[in-house]
Amino acid sequence: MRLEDLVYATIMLPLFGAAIALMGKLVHRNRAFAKTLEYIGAGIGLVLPWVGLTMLAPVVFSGGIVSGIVGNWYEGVGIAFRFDGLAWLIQILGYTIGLVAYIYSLGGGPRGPAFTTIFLIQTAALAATIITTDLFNLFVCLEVMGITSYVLIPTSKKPGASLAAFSYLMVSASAMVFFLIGTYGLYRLTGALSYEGIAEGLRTIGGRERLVSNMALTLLVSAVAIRVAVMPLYGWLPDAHALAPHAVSAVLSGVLIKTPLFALSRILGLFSNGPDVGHLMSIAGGITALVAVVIALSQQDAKRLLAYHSISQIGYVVAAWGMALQLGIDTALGISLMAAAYLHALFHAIFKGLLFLSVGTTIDITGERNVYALRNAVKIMRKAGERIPVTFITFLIGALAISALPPLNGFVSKNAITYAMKDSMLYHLLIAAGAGTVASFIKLSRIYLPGVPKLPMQRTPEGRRFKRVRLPSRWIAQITLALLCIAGGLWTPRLVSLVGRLIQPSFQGTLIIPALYSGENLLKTLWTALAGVLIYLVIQHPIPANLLHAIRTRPRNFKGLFVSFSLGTAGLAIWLLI
Amino acid sequence: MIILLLALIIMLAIYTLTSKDLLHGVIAMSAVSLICALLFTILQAPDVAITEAAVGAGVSTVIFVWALRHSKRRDDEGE
Amino acid sequence: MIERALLFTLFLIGFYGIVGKKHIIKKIFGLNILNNAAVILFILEGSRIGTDAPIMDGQASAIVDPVPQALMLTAIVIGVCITALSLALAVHLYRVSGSFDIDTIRMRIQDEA
Amino acid sequence: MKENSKRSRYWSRFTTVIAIVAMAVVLLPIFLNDTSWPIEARDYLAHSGTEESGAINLVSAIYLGYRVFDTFGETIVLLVAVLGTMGMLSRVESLVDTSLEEEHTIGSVSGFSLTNEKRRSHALRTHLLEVVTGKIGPIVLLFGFYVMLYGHVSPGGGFQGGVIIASGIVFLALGNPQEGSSGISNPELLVRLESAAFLTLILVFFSGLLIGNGFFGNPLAHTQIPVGYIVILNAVIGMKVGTSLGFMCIAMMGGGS
Repeated sequence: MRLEDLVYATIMLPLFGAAIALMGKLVHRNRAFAKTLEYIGAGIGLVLPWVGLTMLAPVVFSGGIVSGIVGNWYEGVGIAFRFDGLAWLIQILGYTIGLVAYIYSLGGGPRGPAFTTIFLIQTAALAATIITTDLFNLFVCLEVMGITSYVLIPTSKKPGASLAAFSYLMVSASAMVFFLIGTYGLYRLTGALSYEGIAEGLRTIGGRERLVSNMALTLLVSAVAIRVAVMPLYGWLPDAHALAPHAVSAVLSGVLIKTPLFALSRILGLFSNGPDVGHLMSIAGGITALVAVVIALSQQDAKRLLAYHSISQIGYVVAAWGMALQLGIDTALGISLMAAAYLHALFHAIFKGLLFLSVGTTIDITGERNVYALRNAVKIMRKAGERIPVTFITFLIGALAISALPPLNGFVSKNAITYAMKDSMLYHLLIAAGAGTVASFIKLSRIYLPGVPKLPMQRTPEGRRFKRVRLPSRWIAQITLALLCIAGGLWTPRLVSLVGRLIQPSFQGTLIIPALYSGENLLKTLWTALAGVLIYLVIQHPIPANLLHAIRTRPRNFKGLFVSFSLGTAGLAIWLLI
Repeated sequence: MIILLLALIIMLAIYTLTSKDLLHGVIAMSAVSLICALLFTILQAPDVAITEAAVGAGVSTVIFVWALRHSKRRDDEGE
Repeated sequence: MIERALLFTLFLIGFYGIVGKKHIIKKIFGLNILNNAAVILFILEGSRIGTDAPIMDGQASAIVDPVPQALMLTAIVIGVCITALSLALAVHLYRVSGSFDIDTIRMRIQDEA
Repeated sequence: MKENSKRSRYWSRFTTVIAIVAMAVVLLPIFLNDTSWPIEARDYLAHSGTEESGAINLVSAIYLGYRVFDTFGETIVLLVAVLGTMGMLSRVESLVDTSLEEEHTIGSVSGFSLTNEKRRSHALRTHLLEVVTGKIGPIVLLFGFYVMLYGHVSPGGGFQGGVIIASGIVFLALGNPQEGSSGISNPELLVRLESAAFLTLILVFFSGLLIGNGFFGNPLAHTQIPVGYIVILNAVIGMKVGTSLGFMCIAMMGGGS
């Protein structure tokens, strides 16, 4: 069993599982057999790749890189791939959230062999995007990842979901055509499609073609940046993540906006002006973190508030990732920043998935999504058959994790990022965003605590206050994510150096490990928490409340997505020229 | 010859976007696909020509007509 | 040189169709034109270096570059799949909101949710 | 109000122009760049493409041999698009005749059987159409199989053949009398064929493992007929594309059965 087969096994197994689940559609006469086929397919697709990843672990930890051509064809034409530490880490991220979200969907989310097939194909596409080092293959993987999410979003039967899926589809499909034009530009200059071929071709080109390669790079970066929802290009994300089914929105905001980012870091390694792009992206990431938190504070719909938080947290990740590229992946600070960026991406996927799932269960039971209209949800859920308030506890762990409080994983990764970018302008942006996060999660946790709601609560159709919902599999998913949050928090000091070694095996120096529990650090966390509470009290006051109301009801039209896309692309192009 | 075909494609594309009746737009779209297929045969790309003709003109026209049958043909909102 | 300029205008027409038009079926037309323009660009430039089709049946001397042709097979089929899905979504949106204008759809769906 | 709408229209027209000009600035250098087209890949393929993959038609040698992973991704995109469209289709139909809303399944694609589909009177089913398509159907089907199976020699291959087979199936569905949709245009059979084809496609890719050439390698590489791999792939992809598109078109026509 050669290593290349093991690497591609992690992609082919979910597709094999999807094929078996599709056979479930074949025998939809007797439900039992179709159900077993579906579960076998899901088992193969989501559990077996873990075996492959553990077998690959020793190779990757010893700094080995598995690379070559798919199917041993000729390297000039074939598809090159490269499986290294970064790819292993991202596949761990993808399969964790995929497995947990699928377990949750058994309880609440959409069902049916078609859903399982498309969910497994999405997980396979996520895994394939990170290991490919071929430009056109990246195009195909991003298209597969995109089309699975366009199909999965409207399965939540809400009319708004079709509109959200349509806007997401139009923006990403047109961005992908620009990606194709970028590939054309690079193929014409260098005659190769694989990253190494392009990099070596670009070294020998003259002055005028330098402009063309910059423009082609701009198109590639902006087409991928749309899926990462950085500052100017995030318009499609709130509707798509808020209106998708709970299991799908956990995967969407947990994994689907991070894999393209780390696939992009492979492309940017090729170009001589990669660091400039990293610099601009880190600035955009910092601004995203702050602005998205302010908009999140103004939201009424619980899931839309969480969606805006995904944008602000991805702003954190992009800021750290951009600065890491700017400083170069071979310097101590660069590696520790990239490691911090990956850690925050992983931990954000875990606690954001946890928040989406627990808030989702609450919404399903109480039937109410409005943050101002829902109060003492714990009592309602107890009547709905949840003796011990599992959902409330898991929600609390997720909320504490995202507002970076000591024992949990959010604290570690956010401090790793802010510690590494000590005195730069981004540092202050991210600290302010942290305070805003604390404020908005106090607001969101109000739905569980007893209190008098501002707006009347809609009756569930049966007139009673709650709806029967299958809890056990939802609990399993929520509890596993909560345990991961706590484990991430406690076990992390060694994790940072481990991730650093995986990202850059050839680096012998010591990484910059944040002194997590030092007095100065704890004081800073206390200050951000107090600032958060202060902000929360301030927005109760009418004047800021009206301001927030104005932010929430600002006119958002479809064309704005494209105008911001083209202006963002032009901005990046001008940035590369000066 | 190629320039002539490209100019024809551009005119048809402009017509699809400005025509009030969507069915005329769909017919113009399949005409664009057909001319693309013709262009590809001239450019020595027979595989792509068959794909463009079969997949581009064939299937997408069927889907567009189905979409129009399920909704309204007139584009009366106007600009 | 002129062909590329014409393709450039075709590309901008497609992009205008997506951005400028309010009618969602027109937007899907624009997306289709955009995809077609990218495919023609690849094939047109790929065929500059040869005179014969890439079928190696003995007498093909200077063949055309087959790599962009193979890539464009994939791009055309992906474009058609995206069009099919967007049309299904557009018809669903029409059924739900009764109009094809993107802003009225957003308004009608907003106050309904 | 009049002033406001005129101003807002002027503003939206202005932003459209800005967006297009911004994109034009970025795209222009790439379109106007005329460095000579690279010839290394073409020379290698012209020289040794045929005996490595066995196919005379170099384009199908590339997209079913060297870059078969892209084609695999493309078949998956087609599969997901058809599943998504079918899901949407049944919801659009259910919005029309508000049938029972199936709880949370993806538009009850699994339960989507055309038998309970409300039969709609077919205005388009004139007698002339029925006779003509009935006769042409088999011929188109035969041509589709030819294009599919001869992909490695003459231009054509999996996708093109599949689409022609799909149109052949639609002709047969249109052509036969309304009561029974016998033969190949029966939707149940098409769904089964599609799932079976997808499973065999994956098994073919697994077969590359047998001789250690990796997942997408050519299992018959060292035998005398390396082109067998491409023919098998053409056939399986053709069946998959043909059945799924045929099934979608029949469902779109309001159900043949």
